[in-house]
Amino acid sequence: MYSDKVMDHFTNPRNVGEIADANGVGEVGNARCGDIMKLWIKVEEDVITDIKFKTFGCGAAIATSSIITEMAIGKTIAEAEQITNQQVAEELHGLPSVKMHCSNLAAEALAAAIEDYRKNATTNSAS
Amino acid sequence: MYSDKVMDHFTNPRNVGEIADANGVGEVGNARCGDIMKLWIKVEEDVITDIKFKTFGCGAAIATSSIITEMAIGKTIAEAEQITNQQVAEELHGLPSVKMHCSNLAAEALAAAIEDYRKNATTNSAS
Amino acid sequence: MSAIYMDHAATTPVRPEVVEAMLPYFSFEFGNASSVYGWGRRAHQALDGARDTVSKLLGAQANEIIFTSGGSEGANLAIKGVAWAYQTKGKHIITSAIEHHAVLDTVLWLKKHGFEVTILPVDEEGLVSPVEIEKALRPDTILVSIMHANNEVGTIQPIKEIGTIVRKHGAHFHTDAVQTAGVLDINVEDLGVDLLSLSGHKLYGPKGVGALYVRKGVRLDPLIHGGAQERRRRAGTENVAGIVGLAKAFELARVERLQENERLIKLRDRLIEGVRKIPFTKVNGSLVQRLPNNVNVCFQYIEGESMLLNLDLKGIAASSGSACTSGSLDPSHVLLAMGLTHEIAHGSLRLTLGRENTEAEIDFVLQEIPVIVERLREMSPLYQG
Amino acid sequence: MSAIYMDHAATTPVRPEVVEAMLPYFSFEFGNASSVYGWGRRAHQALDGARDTVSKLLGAQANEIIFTSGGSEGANLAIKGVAWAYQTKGKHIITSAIEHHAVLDTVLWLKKHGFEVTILPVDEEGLVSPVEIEKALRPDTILVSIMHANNEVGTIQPIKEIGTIVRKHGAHFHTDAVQTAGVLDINVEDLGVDLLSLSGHKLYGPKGVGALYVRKGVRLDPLIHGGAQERRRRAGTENVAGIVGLAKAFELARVERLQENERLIKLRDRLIEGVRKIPFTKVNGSLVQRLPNNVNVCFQYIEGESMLLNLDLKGIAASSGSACTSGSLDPSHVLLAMGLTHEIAHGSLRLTLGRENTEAEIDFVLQEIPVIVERLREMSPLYQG
Ligand SMILES: Cc1ncc(COP(=O)(O)O)c(C=O)c1O
Ligand SMILES: Cc1ncc(COP(=O)(O)O)c(C=O)c1O
Repeated sequence: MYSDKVMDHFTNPRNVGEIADANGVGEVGNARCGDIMKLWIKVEEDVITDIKFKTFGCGAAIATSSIITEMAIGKTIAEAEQITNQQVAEELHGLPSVKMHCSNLAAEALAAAIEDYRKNATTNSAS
Repeated sequence: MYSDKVMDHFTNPRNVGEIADANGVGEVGNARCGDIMKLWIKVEEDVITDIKFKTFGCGAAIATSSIITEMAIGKTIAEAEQITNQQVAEELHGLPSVKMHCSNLAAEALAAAIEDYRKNATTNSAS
Repeated sequence: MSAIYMDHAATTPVRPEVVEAMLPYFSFEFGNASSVYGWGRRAHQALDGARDTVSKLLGAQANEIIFTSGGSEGANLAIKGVAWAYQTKGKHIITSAIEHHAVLDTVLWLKKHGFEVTILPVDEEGLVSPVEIEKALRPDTILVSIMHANNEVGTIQPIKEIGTIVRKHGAHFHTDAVQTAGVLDINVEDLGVDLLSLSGHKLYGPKGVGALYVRKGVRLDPLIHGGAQERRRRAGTENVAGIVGLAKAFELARVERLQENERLIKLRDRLIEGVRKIPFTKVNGSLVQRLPNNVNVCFQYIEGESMLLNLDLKGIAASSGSACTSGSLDPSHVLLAMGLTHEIAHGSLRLTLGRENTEAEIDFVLQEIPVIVERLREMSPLYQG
Repeated sequence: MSAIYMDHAATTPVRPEVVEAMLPYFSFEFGNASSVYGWGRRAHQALDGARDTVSKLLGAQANEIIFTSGGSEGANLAIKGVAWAYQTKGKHIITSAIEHHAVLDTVLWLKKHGFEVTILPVDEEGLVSPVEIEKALRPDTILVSIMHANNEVGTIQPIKEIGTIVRKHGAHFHTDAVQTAGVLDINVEDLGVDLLSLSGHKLYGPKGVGALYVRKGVRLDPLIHGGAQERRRRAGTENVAGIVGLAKAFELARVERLQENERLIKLRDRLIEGVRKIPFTKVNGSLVQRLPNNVNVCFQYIEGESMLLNLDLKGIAASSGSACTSGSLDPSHVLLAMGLTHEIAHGSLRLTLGRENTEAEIDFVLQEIPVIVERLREMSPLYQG
């Protein structure tokens, strides 16, 4: 059902955890539909220098969370923002079609974290 | 499907043929429904001394025709008239239920032959 | 001579290679194809493989194949499925008088549920006329169902011509290919059909499994509701072993088709020539548009079942359209539709050949039949010697 | 430890004795049971034998058994069959919220076709209340369908009590006994049911075959129209090998039932006790009215499919009511009907034991599960360790 790459990221998820001093946090999904992803990012001079996740969800949800941390790290937030759910799926060598909609939320979680970072940045500079 | 007794009468039907000087002939059934029985009887002093049949029909039709010739021969016409389709079926150790209605006409053929005999007798005595 | 089986239109033995292919899926790879773990995934792979095979053999896509429990379910699903799904578009259905009961009884049931049904006649060879189809088509016709070849008399219908016409009128077209799958070349594009049903046990596969081709885009109301199997169009845990067997049998049949048909046609024609010599005998069906394995004749003045019983006593297995073998009161609706009288139709005999039949068997049968016919005719009040 | 199969509610391996019993009917005794000659008569005898066996095991008469292609077809035939046959008497149908989709989707389809449907709730153990049934019954109720035991949580319903009530009100009563046939004592007189469906592959028989009991006198519109098989209530060439296999498997299961249940209950309870020790864990279903082989638990804060994949990596085959394994967006409709929140329902795990499972396997599973649960919880944003 899942590609080897999905299973690799599912069994050895990269960057699980939280970042205590994260300057951006994004959370998408809800328990009702069975997938919740939370992403923490540390941004320094516009570059994502650290990223961690926690996910409640199926194999696809965990694997997409894991791989997006690898895709995003080292990128500028402008670059990272460009990542789409489709690219995440491609990077994993595809996902079962039933998983494309509800379990492939990683790009949205990242976008939410970046948005949070921007909001924080504005608030901080305003204070 | 058929009892051994049915198969015996089907494979070795008794009294097949016609009686040239029959004094009673009965025919029942029709080609449309696939079963036609014709019975010839020779009655002497109220007793059936000879009986023959020809049948167009399935295994049950042929077996019932055959066995009724054995059941009727030597009987008085009053006795022979009492033979029912049910008795014919019992004498054959039973018939498949689908065969009870359309292929079990032998008693009716015999009754028709006896009726014909009576009619002939009346006509003859009247003339 | 040991027993001779000449009723391959009724059913066929499962080929040993097919049993072999099925065996692992009973006790070892027994998983439910919907499960996520290894057993389940391997069962799913087996289904995928079988679906791929069957779809390729039909010139279709894998996701256009629905596995069923046989030809009857396939026809019911195709016809009721399209009828219920398209009832708001129209309620008119066209079929022919010589269809298998799985089609005829299904459209008659729909008639009770408010659909309108046109049952087209056939000519004396059992052929449906494309012109008649065209005449019967209406704006509210949603489905035409015409069988590929008839199971009793072996007449092959002009499906391609009919397909072109049906498509032009925007109706859907189902063909019952139970008797032709594995025998004739079937390509759903070429035939122009939207739905096509077939059955495993008619092509040396197992009983209780079949396939229905449904063209992409054709909506279909399920016949069996429940789980999400077969893309929600046929619920129920998939019969993995049976489906694998069906695919294997279909594949083998298609590979050997041409060579086997050539052999069968020779045997068939030898048999037809032989029985024809018996007086008062009529060969039924087209002699040209005919299945390679079908012989169907009527011997006047005798009834079919008594013929079959006598053949059985000689070790020959055959069939008849006799009322007595069908459970109905009328003889074969196919022969009647072809214009035969009841009386003659009752005396039909069908011999359908298969992989194991030999010329020696044909000759044995040709030696026995005249004796039996003569014997039964002598017993018949209709026969004037 | 080699692979451990703990998903017997999904499907079971065919027992070797059953395969053995089926084998002759593929290539040797391959006849069509409708045929009059030897091959046909022997196939018919095999069907008669199987019908006899199945009917006796249910306390029924042979002519009250219809062979089907499985549990889903059986439920569809029972429900649609009664609905169409009795629609002039009434159009109201009662069922419960925890039925298998083969029942639920069928009644919902009938609803689209003008029937009225009452879907009764269940309590937190998954039990249907006979009192609720009585309240829901109306003069125009033609059918009540309540499953014998639930396939997810293993709760056994008070069928006998319900049967008495339904009978009193003159409606017909169907029970889906797919999970109980061969496991519990089933006597249709005692249970007071008019229709009962079961499936071969759940009791160590083949997939693609099942049986439906229909009490004498109950009218039934066919689901599959066509030939005169199964006394005109289910058309299609009979799956002789499958039917023989079903009968054999059912018979073996019934003979070994008591002893095997005792063994399973011990294993089941050991497993339940073990998983219960994991914090934030809820055991689902009744602990008293429960199938001998069913364990169903929810581990809070984790999702079912990721649990299954991890178990699979350890060679353990299990199932979950997770949305991700059902193809729907919601988790198990059964757990939701029992009052669980979506969040908790997503984390369900079902382990269903069978003939080959051992205590050592239970212990291995009990060793692996806590590790997996802990690992997934640590990854979960919902868990505050
Ligand atoms: C309770 C219940 N009913 C019906 C079914 C359907 O049976 P089948 O898959 O044999 O069609 C199942 C299993 O899938 C079941 O567990
Ligand atoms: C032309 C045709 N259609 C449909 C069927 C029904 O197939 P099955 O018996 O596999 O349901 C048959 C055979 O019985 C057939 O010959």
